[in-house]
Amino acid sequence: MPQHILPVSTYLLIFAALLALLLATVGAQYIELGPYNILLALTIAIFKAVLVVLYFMHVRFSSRLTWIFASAAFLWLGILLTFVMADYLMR
Amino acid sequence: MADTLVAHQFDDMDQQRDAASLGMWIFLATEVMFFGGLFAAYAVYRWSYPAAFAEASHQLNALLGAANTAVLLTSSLCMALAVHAAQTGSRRRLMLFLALTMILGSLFLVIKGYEWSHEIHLGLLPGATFTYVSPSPAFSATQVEMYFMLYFLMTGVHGFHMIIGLCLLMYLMVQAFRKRFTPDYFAPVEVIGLYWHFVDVVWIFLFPLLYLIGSK
Amino acid sequence: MQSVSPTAELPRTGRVLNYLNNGYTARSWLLSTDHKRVAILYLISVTLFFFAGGAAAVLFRLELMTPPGDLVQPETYNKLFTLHGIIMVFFFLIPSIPAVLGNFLVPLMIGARDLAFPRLNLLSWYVFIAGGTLTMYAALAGGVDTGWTFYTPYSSMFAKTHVTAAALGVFISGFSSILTGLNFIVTIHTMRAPGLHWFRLPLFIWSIYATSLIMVLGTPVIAVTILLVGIERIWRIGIFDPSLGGDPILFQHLFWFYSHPAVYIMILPGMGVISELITCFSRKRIFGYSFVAFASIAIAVLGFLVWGHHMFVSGQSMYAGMVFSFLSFFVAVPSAVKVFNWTATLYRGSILLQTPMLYAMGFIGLFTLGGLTGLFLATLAVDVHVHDTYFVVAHFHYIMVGGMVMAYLGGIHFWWPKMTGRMYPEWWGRLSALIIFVGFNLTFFPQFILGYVGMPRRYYAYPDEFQVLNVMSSAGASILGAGYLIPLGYLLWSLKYGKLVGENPWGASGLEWQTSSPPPTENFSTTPQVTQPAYTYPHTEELLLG
Amino acid sequence: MIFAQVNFAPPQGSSLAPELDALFYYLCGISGFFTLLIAGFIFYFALRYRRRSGQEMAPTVDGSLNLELIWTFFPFLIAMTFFAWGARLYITSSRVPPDAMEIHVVGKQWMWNLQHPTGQREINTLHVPLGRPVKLLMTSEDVIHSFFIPAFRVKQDVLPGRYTTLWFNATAPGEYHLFCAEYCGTLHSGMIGKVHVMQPQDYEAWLSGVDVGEPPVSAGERLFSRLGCITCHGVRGPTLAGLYGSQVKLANGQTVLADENYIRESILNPSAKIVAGFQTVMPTYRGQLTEDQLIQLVTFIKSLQGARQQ
Ligand code: HEA
Ligand code: HEA
Ligand code: HEC
Ligand code: CUA
Ligand SMILES: [Cu+2]
Repeated sequence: MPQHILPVSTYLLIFAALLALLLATVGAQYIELGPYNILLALTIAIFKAVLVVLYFMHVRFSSRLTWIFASAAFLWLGILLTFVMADYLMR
Repeated sequence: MADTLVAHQFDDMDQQRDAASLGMWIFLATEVMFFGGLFAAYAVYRWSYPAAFAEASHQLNALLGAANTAVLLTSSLCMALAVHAAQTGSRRRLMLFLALTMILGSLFLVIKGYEWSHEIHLGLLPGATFTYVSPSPAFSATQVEMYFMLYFLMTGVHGFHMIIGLCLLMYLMVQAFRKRFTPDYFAPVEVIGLYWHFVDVVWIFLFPLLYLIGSK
Repeated sequence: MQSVSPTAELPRTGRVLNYLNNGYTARSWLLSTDHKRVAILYLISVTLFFFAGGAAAVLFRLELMTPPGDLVQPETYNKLFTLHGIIMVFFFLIPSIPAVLGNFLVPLMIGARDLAFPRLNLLSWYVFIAGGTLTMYAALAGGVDTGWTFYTPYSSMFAKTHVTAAALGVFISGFSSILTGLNFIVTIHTMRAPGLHWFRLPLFIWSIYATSLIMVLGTPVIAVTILLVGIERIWRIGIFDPSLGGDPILFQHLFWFYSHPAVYIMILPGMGVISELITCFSRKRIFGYSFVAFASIAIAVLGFLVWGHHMFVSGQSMYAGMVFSFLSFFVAVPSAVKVFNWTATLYRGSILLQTPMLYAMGFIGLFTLGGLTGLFLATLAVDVHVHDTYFVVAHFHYIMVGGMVMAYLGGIHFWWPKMTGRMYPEWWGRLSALIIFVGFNLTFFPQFILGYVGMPRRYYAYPDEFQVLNVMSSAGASILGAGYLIPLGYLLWSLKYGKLVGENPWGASGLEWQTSSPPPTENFSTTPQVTQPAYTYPHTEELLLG
Repeated sequence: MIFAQVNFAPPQGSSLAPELDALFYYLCGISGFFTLLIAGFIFYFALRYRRRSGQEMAPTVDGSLNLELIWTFFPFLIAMTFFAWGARLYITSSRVPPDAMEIHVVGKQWMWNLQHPTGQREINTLHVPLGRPVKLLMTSEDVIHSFFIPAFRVKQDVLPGRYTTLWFNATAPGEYHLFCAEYCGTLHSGMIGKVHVMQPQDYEAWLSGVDVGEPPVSAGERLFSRLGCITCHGVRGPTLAGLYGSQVKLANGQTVLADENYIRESILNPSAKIVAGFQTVMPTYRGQLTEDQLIQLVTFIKSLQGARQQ
């Protein structure tokens, strides 16, 4: 497997982005959006997670197999949450 | 020298490395599903008891939570840099960043521990020690207790993972000290790094879900 | 037995080192990381569990001979079927083919020296034994009476038996399953012999791969679920009990999220075995290789979308019920594809009815009937009537006993010469296959009728009019039990007295047949090169169909 | 002959039963067909192509796309007929006719308590009139049970903390089994009883012969004032007349159907769904009411007629 070495600056950039998103999460709490607050918070969290997974965990530069397993995990989590919540929302 | 590091069942170093990294990814997938069960329970009850959950979450110290998130993100950065150091074969930087990762990880646990002890002191630990009385007729203490049970369970399981992670980092530290890693062989650093980042990712979701319910 | 092998040759009389005679001490077994030795450890343990679970079945089938509860106390009865279900599912059927045949064969079939993580493999056996011991302790210390499904709030708040210990046992054994699955996936991805690309793999490997996916993605969920039950039970903190603000239906969702896919853990490996047996004993390539291969993956994936069909009358939303019912029928399609392809493989084959083949044929028929009755259950209105009756019991025994146990026995017979270097006695093999088939149908077919007429499951006493069918079922069970004891006897006998065999007594294809029987510890003296698709037998002509 | 005493099908006691049996036999037919088809082919091939010599070889048949498509598509099509028919019956059997007579069921380890609308109570037996839709409103005091009448082809889990419903229209007089179908502990198999289907006049006669308790509606009315509900509702709280069956607008903008579970939840967990325009002042009554009392309150609220005002 070929080695892919990222420059340190990339890591620092991603880190800065993560901190900015953290501030955004906290800041978003002070905006009254009703039920959308949680959606916003989760969207930001997903962004953060994607950054960590793609760069810190090198998935962006990994084999397709790694992509598949990394996304399968979240897909399956999605199945669990969607179907369970669907039952509650449709009752 | 490379040969002794390849276990007998593998043909070469590359195969061994691929296996280790794939193995860790699959393990992380199982971890996602393990936390997934807890997230499902959380989703259902938050949906059922919105008021109680919002109220309960206000008992937490969101500032500390945010600070802890920053700590963990920084430790993740350090871990990434440690892997980078291993890739480039700089043993001193590797050890430095491993140490920083561990220090930040421990700091996280200390802060979390402080929060926990404070919450337990306030009588928020579910079970016999739960003394919370609902201030509003609109929801019951049981529902708040439900939140705290999820809170303690999720942060507890997460903290448990952190402790395991710290042990693994310690192991890496020893190995690095013994000069086991070279730019050709550092799979353990990489694989344990994956684990550490994953623990970080879990917290990225736990923080808004647990600390930030309902707007301020 | 007529000689079936064109290539059979007796091994040299001098002692050849193989995995069996490579050390005799307990230590050389208990600390061995050789996948073949670990497989044997599993073989012994799951056999013990099978007979323990079977003994419980013998006892409660005796109780069910007469309508009133007269043999045991109701509580005892409940403990018996719970123990039976837990042992059979978690400690026999789930590990059966994957952990025994899978461990033994995966490296051999793909031309590797061992699994990717041999020590993890041994660890998973210890974890399994730890879980099993704890569960058996719970059983002996007073039993568990929740049913294998651990439904809340009964299990978490009301049952007065050893639920926590048993649940912990299941929890622990789950990790064994996860580790095994992880090991297989990594091994299959990274350790195939040169030239062995995906579409040259034996179908057994495909099915084990699909099974491993389920183990890895599903098992963690049952683990947390059990953890939550434990917490509610020990600390009385609400999570599933409505009186504490919880919702029991959530438990059912989480439980079946794992346990429905788990039923495919309990059939896919069997399907893989059948593909091997059918091809070998008709000396022919499988019909529609890629369809059979992808069907395994399709079953594994679709299997995660249908769990709510266990909950049609549970009080889940009516619409959710309809969605789950609809999706359930999708799983039927890849299963049907497999059945049809196996049947078509027989067409113009060169068919030999040795014991393993008899089991394979039994499997196809019984699995078909079991699967089709699964469709009855997936049909909403019908399930409302037959849910939690003996119809369900009959359905799953047709698949699990008629299907998977048959496949397991077929596989054990087929690879027995490879595992031990000795042949089992063929005549006895066929006889017991026949007895098992007859006993099985007599035990479980009447239960379909019982269920449709309305006899609920988990009943220790029942109205008089159900007696005749119950007596038939109990009679069948005793035939079945005897049928299982015969192979136990002759397989043990053959260890010492069985005929010695060469590398490939069946004239089968597949890398595992290219090394000596029993294989040496390192499996192959040189890493094999693969140049042909799976199941390449010498053939007469190319035959093209539409 | 011993089989003379074996039933191969349960009696048909309700309007649903013949319809369900038709579907069931359709499934049996298809399943029988496929099982025999597969078994037939296997036996035929096994005999026709059995190996005659050790050296015999078979031709290579790699597969056939057409056949694969056929046996993917047709089973799917057939399966969809199962789904459609099953779903149709399921929907009809879930929709309770509005004129159904309502009987209350409270399950507990290990008995069934039933109460008729006029107040008569029974244990483990249920008397119902012929030819009239009957709705059961059910809940449990402890664990999950399941109300199962094979002759009517109906079954529904009975849950603690919630209401579930079930309905049937009995069509043949007689005595039928009542079973608890969800495992509920030691005497699960003892949680059984009988359903008596009677001619309407016999049913009336039976009713008048039984000790009449207080009908649930009036018991509920007394509770309503005794618990102080009356002090708020109509003043600080919404009026409850016409509530049952209406669509309630909630403070968060959603609307929900006010069924029994909604009313129950409003009493036990008022904050879960706040009615638009009101404050969360209503106290929770969790833990203060028995299941019986709750049912009485719900029945009383359901009985309040009037135009819904919100
Ligand atoms: C190995 C185990 C196994 C397998 C493989 C299956 C396979 C299937 N099961 Fe089964 N099931 C169980 C084990 C299994 N089941 C157990 C243990 C329970 C009870 C749990 C408990 O409550 O204790 C259960 C319960 C159960 C229920 C709940 C019943 C209830 O409690 O009310 C349902 C409902 O839909 C169901 C459906 C199915 C279906 C649709 C399949 C399908 O995958 C079957 C697909 C196969 C075929 C369809 C046959 C082949 C097809 C042909 C030959 C061609 C003809 C095809 C067509 C015309 C479509 N099963
Ligand atoms: C892999 C799964 C598996 C297997 C192999 C079996 C095997 C058998 N099962 Fe099992 N069964 C389940 C899985 C399985 N079962 C599950 C999951 C349940 C649901 C549990 C629940 O409701 O929670 C169940 C429930 C169940 C019931 C319903 C109980 C009830 O609801 O009240 C019945 C009833 O007949 C039954 C019968 C049998 C029989 C006769 C066998 C036979 O095949 C067994 C044959 C084997 C033997 C007979 C052993 C031979 C050994 C001897 C002869 C030695 C005897 C020694 C002494 C007596 C000391 N089983
Ligand atoms: C302190 C005042 C108060 C008391 C006492 C009270 N309620 Fe309420 N109730 C309210 C208010 C305010 C609402 C509307 C807000 C909400 O949904 O919580 C309400 C809502 C309801 C609803 C939902 C009505 C709708 O329009 O959707 C029901 C049903 C109900 N109450 C029943 C009861 C019963 C039964 C009792 C007594 C056991 C009771 N209430 C006691 C104030 C009260
Ligand atoms: Cu009540 Cu079973
Ligand atoms: Cu299922």
